[in-house]
Amino acid sequence: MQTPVIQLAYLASAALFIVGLRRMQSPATARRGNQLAAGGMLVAVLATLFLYDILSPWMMILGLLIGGGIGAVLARQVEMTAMPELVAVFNGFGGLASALVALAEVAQYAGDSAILAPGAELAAGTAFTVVLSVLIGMVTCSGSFVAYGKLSGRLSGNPVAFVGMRTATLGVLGGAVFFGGVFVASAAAAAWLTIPSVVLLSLGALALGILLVVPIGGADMPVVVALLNSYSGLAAAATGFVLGNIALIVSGTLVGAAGFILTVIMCEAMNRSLVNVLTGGFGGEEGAAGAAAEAPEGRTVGETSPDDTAILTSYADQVIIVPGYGLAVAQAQHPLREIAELLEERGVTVKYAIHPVAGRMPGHMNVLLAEANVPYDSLFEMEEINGEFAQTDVALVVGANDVVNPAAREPGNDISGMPILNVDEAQTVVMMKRSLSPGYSGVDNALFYADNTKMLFGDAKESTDAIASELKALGA
Amino acid sequence: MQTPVIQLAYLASAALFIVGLRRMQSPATARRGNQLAAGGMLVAVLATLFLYDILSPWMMILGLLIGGGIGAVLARQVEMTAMPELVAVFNGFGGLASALVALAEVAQYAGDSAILAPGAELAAGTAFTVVLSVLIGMVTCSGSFVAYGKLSGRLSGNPVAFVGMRTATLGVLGGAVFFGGVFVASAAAAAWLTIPSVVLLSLGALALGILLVVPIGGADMPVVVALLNSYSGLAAAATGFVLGNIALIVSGTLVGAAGFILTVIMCEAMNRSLVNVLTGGFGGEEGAAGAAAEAPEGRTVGETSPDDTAILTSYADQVIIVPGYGLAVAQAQHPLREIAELLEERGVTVKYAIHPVAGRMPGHMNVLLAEANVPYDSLFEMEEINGEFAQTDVALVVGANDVVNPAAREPGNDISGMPILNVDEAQTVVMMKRSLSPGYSGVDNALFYADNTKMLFGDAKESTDAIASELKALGA
Amino acid sequence: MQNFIVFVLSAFLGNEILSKVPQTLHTPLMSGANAISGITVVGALVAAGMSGGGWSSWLGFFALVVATINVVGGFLVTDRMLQMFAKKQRPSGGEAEPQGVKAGAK
Amino acid sequence: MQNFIVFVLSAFLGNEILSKVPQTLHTPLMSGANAISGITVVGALVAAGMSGGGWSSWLGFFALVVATINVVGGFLVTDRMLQMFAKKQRPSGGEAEPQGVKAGAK
Ligand SMILES: NC(=O)c1ccc[n+]([C@@H]2O[C@H](COP(=O)([O-])OP(=O)(O)OC[C@H]3O[C@@H](n4cnc5c(N)ncnc54)[C@H](OP(=O)(O)O)[C@@H]3O)[C@@H](O)[C@H]2O)c1
Ligand SMILES: NC(=O)c1ccc[n+]([C@@H]2O[C@H](COP(=O)([O-])OP(=O)(O)OC[C@H]3O[C@@H](n4cnc5c(N)ncnc54)[C@H](OP(=O)(O)O)[C@@H]3O)[C@@H](O)[C@H]2O)c1
Repeated sequence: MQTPVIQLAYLASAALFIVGLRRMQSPATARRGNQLAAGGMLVAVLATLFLYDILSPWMMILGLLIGGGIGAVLARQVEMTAMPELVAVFNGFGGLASALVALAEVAQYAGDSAILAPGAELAAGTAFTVVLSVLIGMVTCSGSFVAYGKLSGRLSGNPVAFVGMRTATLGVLGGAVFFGGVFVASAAAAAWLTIPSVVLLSLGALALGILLVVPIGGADMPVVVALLNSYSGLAAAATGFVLGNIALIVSGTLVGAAGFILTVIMCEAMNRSLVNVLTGGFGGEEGAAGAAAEAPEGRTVGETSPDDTAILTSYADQVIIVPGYGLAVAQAQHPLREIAELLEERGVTVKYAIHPVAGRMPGHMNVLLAEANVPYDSLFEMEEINGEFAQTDVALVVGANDVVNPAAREPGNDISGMPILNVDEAQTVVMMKRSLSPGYSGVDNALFYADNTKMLFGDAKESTDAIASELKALGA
Repeated sequence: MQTPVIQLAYLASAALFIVGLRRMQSPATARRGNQLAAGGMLVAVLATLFLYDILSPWMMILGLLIGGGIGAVLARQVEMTAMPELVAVFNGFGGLASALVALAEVAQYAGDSAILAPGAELAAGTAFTVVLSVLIGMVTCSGSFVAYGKLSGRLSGNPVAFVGMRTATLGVLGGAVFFGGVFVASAAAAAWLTIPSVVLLSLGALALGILLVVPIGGADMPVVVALLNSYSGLAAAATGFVLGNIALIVSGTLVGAAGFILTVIMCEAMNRSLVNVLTGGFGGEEGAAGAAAEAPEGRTVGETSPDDTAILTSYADQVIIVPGYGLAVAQAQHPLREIAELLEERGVTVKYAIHPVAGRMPGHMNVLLAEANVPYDSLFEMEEINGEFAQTDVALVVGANDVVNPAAREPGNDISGMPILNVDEAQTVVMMKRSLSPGYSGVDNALFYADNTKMLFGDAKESTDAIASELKALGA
Repeated sequence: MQNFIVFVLSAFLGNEILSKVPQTLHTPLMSGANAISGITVVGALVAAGMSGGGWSSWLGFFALVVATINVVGGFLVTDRMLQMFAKKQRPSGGEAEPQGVKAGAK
Repeated sequence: MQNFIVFVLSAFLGNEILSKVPQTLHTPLMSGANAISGITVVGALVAAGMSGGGWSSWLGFFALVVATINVVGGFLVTDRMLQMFAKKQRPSGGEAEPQGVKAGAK
């Protein structure tokens, strides 16, 4: 039973989550905030373990240890660039857990045990929340694992589509809803239908998650992960309704809001609607852009070398570095920071311009650069720095493409209307990338052929290493 | 009974309050926000009138019309300068209403009626919330009316104190708590004690409100009003607990938070602790400062005239206007705006510097200047403009004193540490006030005797009128 | 208990929303919030309208009148103040910078 | 109904708090929020711990393990990320400007 003391403990843990999330509003307090939230979780778990009449506490502790161990290993080992994948995996586990809890509640009702938990008798209202919990939780689970596969490259990043796919998706959705309805009805009237219907509901929801995410291109996965994050929160909240548990309702809803806000922010920054993202087919097709990898007729590409770039930048007054997804792929953040430091020693002002959707996750560049010890106060958001390019000698574009593509200013293409960094206003633009292939949107980039652009072909890590050693040589 | 539909309506009204208050975050949306909040109130009232089984709806509508009529007349007639008073009055009414509702609940329980409302049987928990509601509500009521008296000048603004006052206050508080306890106990055990104890509790609470506010100086009343505003919200929330009414709990708590935040902000801006304000004795003594109204030995005061001020300002590049409480008293905002416009026509840059505690209420100056049609974008907050005084030709201080008093930069006086507007850095300071008496804090102002200060004695309205007509004459 | 949870959440929410109100709007905020505290009018309606007469009925009726003064007066006077804010745009820069809130932006 | 009210208030609160998180911190926010969604571990404890055995017990236990992975892994990885943010202060201006958040401040 939930005694008032337990309820107070849950309220305290919800309050800790709230205070913790509040501290996420500033990098200076964010770490403490995360720790407070973890403390909230501890309070909730301990209160449940010791204040509820848990029948098998050792078993529970074993479960906590196993899960905690696996989680800790995963968290320790992950590369910073693989963050999106890991979040997707955790997310899938969260959704799965919520669905399983609801299923366990049903199993109890179904009478495989003599001891009924409070509320184990399924009223129609509870049955409805069970359906919500299972449906959302299972969709989150399978969807997250597909997203993981695409992000990590284990599944093809291409949007997968087959004839009749949309029909199939609608069919599966219809089926899941139908079995959900049967489940709710059976809870009151036909108990023998309960278990089969909820099993079919679960399977349907799992299939639905796959069908929903598979058609979306790999590059849109971060949006999908944020949305699934929101779902996993909602699944927890739904489970909270099932159990009448305030901690789950409050925290789940907070997470739901967080995921939703991130989704919206990402869509806005890409200037696409959520529907457009989810109905998919956008991006991912890395090979398809091969055609553009040669300079088109009549347009020439200016090339440069690491050595020339080193000299160019070392005589500049101000250099703005524009990092992009390629930086993350190449893991070039450390040599890049070294370049910045060497330039600053020579009296060059170095700033980083962070586009809101640079990379593949919101804030992705910030995490990478923070890992490389780049100080915050040289990072600038788009609106802050866009006016400065005109007074800048060199814009160093490192593995970024869409976020500097002037095509966004013209109508009629996939990135039309997306705000971009005005690197083309700088005196010289140096673009480090491996080829002339377009970025994730697949839109060709006129900047490659601009008079003031110099391409520095090659892997970003190699190029930046070479520039750094040249700068060191210059300095000596 | 509260049907689910009513509860939904209450939730909707709470949501409207939340959304409405959110819109208060920007002047552009604030009016709409206030209207949304009013809409929320309408929803709650209509839901109660038509969905509850109200026995005498016509009577209720009559009550609404009477109250609404009085409120509308008061709201239409008030002068903008009298805003603090009016808020105090309304606040008192709000607190009173909450207490009365709790009392009505008790009267019902006491059995003067055959029809018991749900929850009319007083459980100990409910009885406790009744005590809270009556205590907070009645303190709010009498406290607010004393504050009104002091603000409007009907009561002396001086802090009133008599020997043994603190003891008396503690005694009354103890008595009120005692009768509250008796009430809670009697609700279960000795019904005949219920009514007498709650009546004594009410009277004690009323006396307590008076005793708490009387010793506080008139100039601290705005802080008191904000705090009482917070109380009136808490009283409503307590009544919500009594009635199990979600609309009251949510909205009351929101108001409680609003009042509390405003209180804290005001105290911070004055650099005083809340305890210091509430234990009182500060300010208000207008006459006591008379001693300082003569220039002290060896210090001379530079005087100027409206005509000279007009000429001085019309040849300036930049003029910063610093309005203060005296502007509100003199109602000089309209001629002041005229001066600003005339100067701007002559090519002078005119800015207003708004100190956070200028006037007698937070945002007081903004309301006054808005009333006079001063455009927002010439209003600047302290931190924004403080750096600019050094490049300013004339600082025009209109009825402000404490907020420009350099004594705040030195330790050991009542305003030490309060951030001030650095008018003394301007080339010339013109101070319009009637005498050399100090501002509300009673701290003497060395600025009067500074070399670059010119005093323009007289009522601010008359002085500004004179300057405006001189400027017009100059322009012709 | 549930009511208490609602109370705590509302307090967090109020703190979150209201600490972002700019100083410019503190006076209207104060009077607007004050009007909202008149929500107790709902309680008055219940108290006055549900009882068959006698003391509780009169107490409720009086509470109703007094609370309505608070509500109607509070919203109207707030509206009066905010109306003055709303119309205020420097005619020149008004269009280009639709918010025009200098002193308000922290 | 009460639960629904709590839900609505939490949604408002979440919206209020989270829309103020600067872009810089969106990745840690995402993983931190994700860890919080592992609160379902509490549900798993109840489900697994309250039943006497059989299916519901195993389902609950599996849910417990999986939810704990989410919780522990999520908080740890977020901490790892934020640790990198925390130590980052330009040695020169570090002391004077303790927040030092340029790119973060909107
Ligand atoms: N941040 C988010 O939240 C988010 C979420 C979803 C989608 N997106 C999308 O992601 C895109 C981000 O823009 P972006 O400019 O950062 O990236 P981008 O447009 O995807 O371009 C990245 C570029 O990096 C280059 N690159 C790849 N690997 C490299 C390596 N090892 N060394 C050097 N260069 C390498 C690629 O060119 P080569 O192949 O020629 O080397 C590619 O053109 C936007 O279109 C945005 O809408 C972002
Ligand atoms: N804003 C708030 O929220 C708030 C709340 C509580 C307390 N306070 C306190 O109020 C003070 C506000 O500072 P302040 O500089 O605005 O005001 P102040 O320090 O009170 O000074 C106002 C000055 O105006 C002059 N004055 C009065 N009537 C006048 C008239 N008709 N014509 C011309 N001048 C007139 C007075 O001098 P003469 O008598 O010589 O004319 C007085 O020195 C601060 O100390 C603050 O802490 C503010």
